[in-house]
Amino acid sequence: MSRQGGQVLHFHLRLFQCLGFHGLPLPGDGDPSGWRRRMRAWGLFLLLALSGLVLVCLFSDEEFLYQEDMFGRVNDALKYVFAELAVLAIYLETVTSQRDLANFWYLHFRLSSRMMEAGSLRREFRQYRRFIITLYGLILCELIMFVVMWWIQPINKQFLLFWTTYEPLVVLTYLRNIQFILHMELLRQQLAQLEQELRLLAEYSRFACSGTGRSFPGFETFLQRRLLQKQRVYNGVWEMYRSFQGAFNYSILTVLLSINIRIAVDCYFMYYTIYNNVSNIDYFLIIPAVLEIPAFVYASQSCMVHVPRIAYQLHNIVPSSGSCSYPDLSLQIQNFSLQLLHQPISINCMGLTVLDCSFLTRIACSVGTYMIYTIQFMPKFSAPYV
Amino acid sequence: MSPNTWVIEMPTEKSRSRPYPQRISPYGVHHPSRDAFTRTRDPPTAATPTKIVDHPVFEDIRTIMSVLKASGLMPIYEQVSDYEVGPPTKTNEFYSFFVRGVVHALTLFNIYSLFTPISAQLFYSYRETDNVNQWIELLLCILTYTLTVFVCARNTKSMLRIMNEILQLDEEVRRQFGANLNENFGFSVKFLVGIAVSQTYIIILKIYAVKGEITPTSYVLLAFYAIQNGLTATYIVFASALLKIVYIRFHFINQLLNGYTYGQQQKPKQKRNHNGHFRAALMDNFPEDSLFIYRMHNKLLRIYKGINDCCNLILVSFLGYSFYTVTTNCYNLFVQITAKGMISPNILQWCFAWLCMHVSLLALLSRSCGLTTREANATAQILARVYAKAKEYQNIIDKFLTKSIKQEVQFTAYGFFAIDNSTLFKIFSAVTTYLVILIQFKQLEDSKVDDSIPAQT
Amino acid sequence: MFRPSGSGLRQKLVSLTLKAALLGSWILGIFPFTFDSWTRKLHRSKWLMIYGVLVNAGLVALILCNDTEAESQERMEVFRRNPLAEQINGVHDILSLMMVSFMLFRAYWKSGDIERILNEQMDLNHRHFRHYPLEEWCSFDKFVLYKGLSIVLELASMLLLELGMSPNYNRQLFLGVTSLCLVLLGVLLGVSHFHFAVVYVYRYVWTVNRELLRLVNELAAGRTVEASRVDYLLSLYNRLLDINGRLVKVYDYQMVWVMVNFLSANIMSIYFFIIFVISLKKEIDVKLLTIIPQTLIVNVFDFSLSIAVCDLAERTGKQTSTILKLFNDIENLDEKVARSISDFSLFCSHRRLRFSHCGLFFVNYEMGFRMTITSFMYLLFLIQFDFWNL
Amino acid sequence: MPSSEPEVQPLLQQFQQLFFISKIAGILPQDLEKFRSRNVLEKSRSGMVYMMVTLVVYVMFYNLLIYSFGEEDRSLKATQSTLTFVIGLFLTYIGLIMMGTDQLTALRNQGKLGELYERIRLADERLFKEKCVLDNSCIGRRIRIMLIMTVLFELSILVATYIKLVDYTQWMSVLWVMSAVPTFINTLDKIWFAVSLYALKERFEAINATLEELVMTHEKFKIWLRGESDNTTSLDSSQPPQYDSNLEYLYKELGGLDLGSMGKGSVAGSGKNKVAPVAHSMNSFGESIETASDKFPRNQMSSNLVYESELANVSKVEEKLNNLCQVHDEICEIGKAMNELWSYPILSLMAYGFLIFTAQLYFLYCATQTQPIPSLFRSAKNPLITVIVLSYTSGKCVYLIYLSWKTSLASKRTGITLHKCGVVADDNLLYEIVNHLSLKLLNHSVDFSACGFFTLDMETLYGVSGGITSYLIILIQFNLAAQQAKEAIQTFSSLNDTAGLVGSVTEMDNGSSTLHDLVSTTMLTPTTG
Repeated sequence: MSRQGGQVLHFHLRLFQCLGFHGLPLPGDGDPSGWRRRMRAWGLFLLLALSGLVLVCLFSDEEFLYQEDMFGRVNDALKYVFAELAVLAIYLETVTSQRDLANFWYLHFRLSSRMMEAGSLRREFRQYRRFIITLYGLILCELIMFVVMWWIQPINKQFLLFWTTYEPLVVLTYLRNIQFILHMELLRQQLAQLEQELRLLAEYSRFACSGTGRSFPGFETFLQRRLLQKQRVYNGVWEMYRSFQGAFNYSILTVLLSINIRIAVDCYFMYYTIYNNVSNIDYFLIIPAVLEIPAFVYASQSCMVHVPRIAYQLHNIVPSSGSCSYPDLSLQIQNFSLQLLHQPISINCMGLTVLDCSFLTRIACSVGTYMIYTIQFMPKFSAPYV
Repeated sequence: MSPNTWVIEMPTEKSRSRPYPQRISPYGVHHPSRDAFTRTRDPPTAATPTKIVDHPVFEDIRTIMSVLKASGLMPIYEQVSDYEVGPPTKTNEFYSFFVRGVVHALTLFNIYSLFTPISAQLFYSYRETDNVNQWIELLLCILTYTLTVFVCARNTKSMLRIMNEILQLDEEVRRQFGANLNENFGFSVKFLVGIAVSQTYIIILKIYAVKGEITPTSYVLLAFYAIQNGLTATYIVFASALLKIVYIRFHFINQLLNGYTYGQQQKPKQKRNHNGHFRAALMDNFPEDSLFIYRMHNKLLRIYKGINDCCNLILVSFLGYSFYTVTTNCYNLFVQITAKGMISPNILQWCFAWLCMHVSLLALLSRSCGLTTREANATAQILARVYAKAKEYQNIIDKFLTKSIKQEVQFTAYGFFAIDNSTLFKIFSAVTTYLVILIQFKQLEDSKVDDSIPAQT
Repeated sequence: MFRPSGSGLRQKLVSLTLKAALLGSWILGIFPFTFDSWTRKLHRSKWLMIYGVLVNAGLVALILCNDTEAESQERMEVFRRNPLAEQINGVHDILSLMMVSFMLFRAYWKSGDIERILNEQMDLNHRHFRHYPLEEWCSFDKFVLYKGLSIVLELASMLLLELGMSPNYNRQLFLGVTSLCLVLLGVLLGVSHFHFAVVYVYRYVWTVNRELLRLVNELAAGRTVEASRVDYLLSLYNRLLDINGRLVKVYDYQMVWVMVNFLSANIMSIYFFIIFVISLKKEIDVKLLTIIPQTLIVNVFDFSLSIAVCDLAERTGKQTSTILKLFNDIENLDEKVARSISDFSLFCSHRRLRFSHCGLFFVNYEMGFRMTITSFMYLLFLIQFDFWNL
Repeated sequence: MPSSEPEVQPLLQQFQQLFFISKIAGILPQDLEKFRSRNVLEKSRSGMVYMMVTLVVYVMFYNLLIYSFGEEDRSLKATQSTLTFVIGLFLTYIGLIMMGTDQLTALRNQGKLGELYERIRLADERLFKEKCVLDNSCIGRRIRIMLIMTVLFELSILVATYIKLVDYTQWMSVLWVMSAVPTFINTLDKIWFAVSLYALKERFEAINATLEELVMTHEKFKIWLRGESDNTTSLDSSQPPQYDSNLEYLYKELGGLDLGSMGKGSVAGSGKNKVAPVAHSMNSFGESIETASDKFPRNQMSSNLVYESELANVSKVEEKLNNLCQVHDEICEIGKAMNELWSYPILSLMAYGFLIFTAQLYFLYCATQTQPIPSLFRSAKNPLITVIVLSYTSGKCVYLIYLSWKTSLASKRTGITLHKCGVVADDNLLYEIVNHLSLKLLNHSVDFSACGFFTLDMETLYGVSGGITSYLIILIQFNLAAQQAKEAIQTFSSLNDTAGLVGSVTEMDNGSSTLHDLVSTTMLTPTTG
């Protein structure tokens, strides 16, 4: 094993570094302070460049925005503004919240030393498969959409300008989203590992207590030690979760918001274009955006469902074997489960809403409501503008 | 049937088997003014099983009880002793049956006349939407009242059981602390008067609104309509009065527990009405007190659930009915206000009367439910404030706390939604939404009218 | 586990219903297991699966090839009046077809898990719950009976609808209707498997509750109880929750599909009715007045039943912790017993018996209430669009 | 406890200028002299009289303002759609209602306010006895910042509106100044609430910090016992050094936390946690310097037997933990009491925020469509002023919500740190204590709610924002419908069937979810699992 954390992880972290999302030096490159300074400068530079781009697009008399009528223009402006918001939040957060990120990675490497050492590349691929599938699948989807677009759509100047300027922002938000997914995936691995170990403990205790003589004298203290270690590990994982929240709170909000806004606006615009027989079909491009949010939510959900399972495995440990019972062990178990009660893992963007699957329904709902409201006065409303 | 209907026989027997030593209540020694169920006699002799006629049980909600009894919603129970009520006698039972039968017959007649032009003159319309609204409102009212009667007829026994449990609990409290739990339930009487007034007012408005000669059938219909509304409302008031009773009990044990909290231990100065020698003997009689409190808490929870089960369906239908009424009346108000020209004061008064009655009822219901629920859940929080050096005390405390993690009770309307203070808020925000949709309908009609005019010309 | 749990008529009916459901699903090939009575285990059989695939494919093909509901003139008028209705109808048809295929696919794909779950349930039943007296499961019996009744009613209402609405009777129609009904029966049975399993879980949890109550009563009567009984109950509860979780995970997609489908069916029927009666100013004849409402009522009944089952189980799970509270007021409780009780209650505070379909929503009365309001407003908006089209 | 009387300095000392200003503005009836002399809030009759007078004066002038600016409104009613008029009429008085609520509530609980701060002081003394020292200096800074921001906002809105939108030729226009009074008074009142809330949050965090310190010192003690000089524990010994060195470096640079105390690092990372170092304790209270300063070098030397006696012997720790939990509970109670005191003002503030936010945006829309709007909302005619007003109004509400959310988070964190203590020094007796206390802590609840109608946390914010958006859209839709109803539409009948067609398609996609959301937005319940 060449580097800590494996090559796949290293590669992708490097990728995020190049995008200016990951403001930390990687293992193996020296002069951390210099790295950090360079990272900061790079992030700020990107931020300024993109903001300048957006400002130009918004206020120049070139036809970046949709020209034919009012609605198209307003929609495109909305998209730009929210993408700009997202980019702003992303880079500012990268620059400011480096300490939480460092904390996260530190804890990750500290804890993952107990997980299986990923030796070969294939195993690493298997380890990070969810993340890799999401990343490359989404990128591929985006590319295919674009190719199809260029194919079908008769290209005019506005179209070209708009997409060449807007697409980078979109891609940035997507990649940031995928970075969240990577971090949550790491969290999930830790939790799954912990659950696995607890299950082993439970089975072992059951096995030892089922038979009469198998529980050797030091059995109770042994189990207690193990449980204690698990408690420490869970505490570490919880700290990881906290620093994840600290590292990514604003940008989660803004990225999800911008994607959401884009979906809503484009659905509406799709209806509008169909209804006015405007001949462009670039609303097909929202399909990857529609895929983004479920990917995020699925990752967070799969990471959140582990805590009750851990509690379940914990309570599977039998603190008493038929005749003799272990008060201290059950004490430890109670302590652990109280700790679990105190430290729930619920991924939420700044406490606004918990990002589990019910969030999906809520998003669909909100988009739907606003669609209905807007559509209901569409036929009257569009009359003056068309 | 859920298992925990046949469990709770156990603790009562135990408590009968082993009475506790007399102790001082957190409310202080009882002064005869706030005496629960017997007006003149003092507690020690109160537990005599002889039947006393002139000290009726539940006399603090006597008026509303009598109304409900007269209308056959409550059984006319016999009072066995001061702490027990028996099933009604044959004649009273027959009377209740008779009343219910009359009510159902009237309901049938009412529905029949709704679908026939007999009642045409009562329910005239301003525009067709309002007409539909009014019909639906009437049907809802009939449905609610019929449901109330049915449910009450079915729940007679459980109602008696709940009352008996409350009485037993009071007996225990009395035996332990000589405390008499009651407050004045003046609000029930006030609400009764208010309901009656608003109903009569509405009838009068209706009669004035009707053009032409009024047939006797429509008089009957109006009267019955008013009676239905009034009795449903009365039942709601009764339910909230019951909840208030439970709330007082919960509050009692919380106060009792509050005497042990560290705040009381530390503060030398008086806080909340505890008298001095109560804190002197602190903590050493904590164990049996805690046992008593836990048992009381379990029983109270059971009573709470029992009340909830009894008036589940009624609450649901009533909430739906009043929600609908509030919405339609707000809509009518809006129409009246924004209409150019024709603003009839009659309709305005009518809407206001309805709104006042229903909003006040909703507020009362949600408030009493919220209070009781909060008090029931507060026990664990107060217990968490009891700090004890000794290990066994800590175990006693842990025992309760462990079982009350994430186990908040709720007063639900048939599991559909929880009823507490926030319910009022939700209902009103829902009213706004539906109002918006209704107004949209109205505007659609108007715009259609506008379109049709140029189309014809 | 299907044997009659008692001697009374109701128990006989229950066992009859269960057997009928089992038999029907065997015949329709959606229950691809064979029961080995010696080892008391289910085994998955390839042949049954293939048979089921063939049967259902044939049925679907039959439906598609002679679908005659197009030329019923009421529908035509409705569609002529507003095209939205036609689109909704088309979407709904496609949706339901996809639902059928998806359900079968899921049932075969997950059959391994289903087999394991059922085996474990039978094992639990045989090893632990057999010894408990089996009299007063009134709500268990009630729900099983209701479920069977609802299936029968669904079929009847489907027949009534198809035969009543169609103008001309011919062979093709009968073929289509019968195949349609068979497919519907398959879907209903597939759903009912889940509900039966849930009802069984409910019954076991109920038994655990009752055992806990018995312990409380013994303690209250002054007798002593050894802690191992509590631990035993805890382990049973554990396993039940585990089974429940796996069960929900296997069935959640189907259940979501079916719920959405039935809900939309309800709304659609109301919608058509309203268009037809009110805004089309048709005179209401008896046929119409009987057919559409009865389908509606039956649908609502089935839907509410499917919610009520889950809610019942959930409430029973809640009762466990309330029963645990009863251990509070027992003085001089044994150390071990107290410890195991507190373990139990901690476990209850962590996990409880809930049915959440792919994390989207929990199935209980609250959700049902929300869905009702939702569908009502949906109806409102549809009618609003109908107004637009005037 | 008179001994510790001089050491702990009451919180109210920081409130000097705030109290002075609000006394002048007539928000608090309490006695000025007593406050200045002994930092206590006591009820005074003259203050009450003064307040009543101010209240009456405000109401009178405000009505005068409405009247004098209202004549174009009366002419408005004919032209404009009735809905806008009704909304405007209703919105005109909500500010006044809010101000009245604030002042009357302040009158009602003038006695209780003093008790509240007295309780806070007692809690501080107990905290100080537990050697967890916290400084109130930053609270004073906060108050000043808030005051300055309030004045800035108010002045900018007022002046900008006055100059741009009010014709200041006629002398009546001077009355426009009155339009700023209700919001100003309300903001001052809310500053009291916010700062006290912040103080509570600091108390919680001080408790957490002391627990964390226990943990850290014990870790150091154990490391020292193990005789390891470097800080690498057994868990991360297997890593290649260079990564560790990187991150070690990062930690040194990013604010000096080391392996023992991950939690402390992350807490300090959130940057709000102040266990008083010497400097603070110096400006905070006088004699406590030597206690602090003889307490402080202990932290420096990584190991000695003092720490052994901290977490190693159970009895002392039990005493300390017990006291900390009691203080925690006491602070929770104070929070509840505070919520009680301010419940109606907060409710009115939230209603005001919701309505004004929606109305301002709606009138902005109306102004862009060049429709007449009520004259009190003339600030909506200028987008820039609108932005300022919106940020001011929403800033108030959101900051309160955010602060209460943070406070409840801090209070929940105590249990976690408590468990850390238990885990670090694993000892069965300590485990029993920790279980007992954490059970207690699970039952301590600080949730701030507005009269029990809704709790003040971020989820409410989510629901409220959804509500604002939907109602805004509905209003605009009404407005459009009204506009359309004015002008005759011929194309309507030809358009609508296609509209129905395509509309139906799109509506089919998200229909069923839509209405669910309608319900869930109107019932402000984020669907709780």
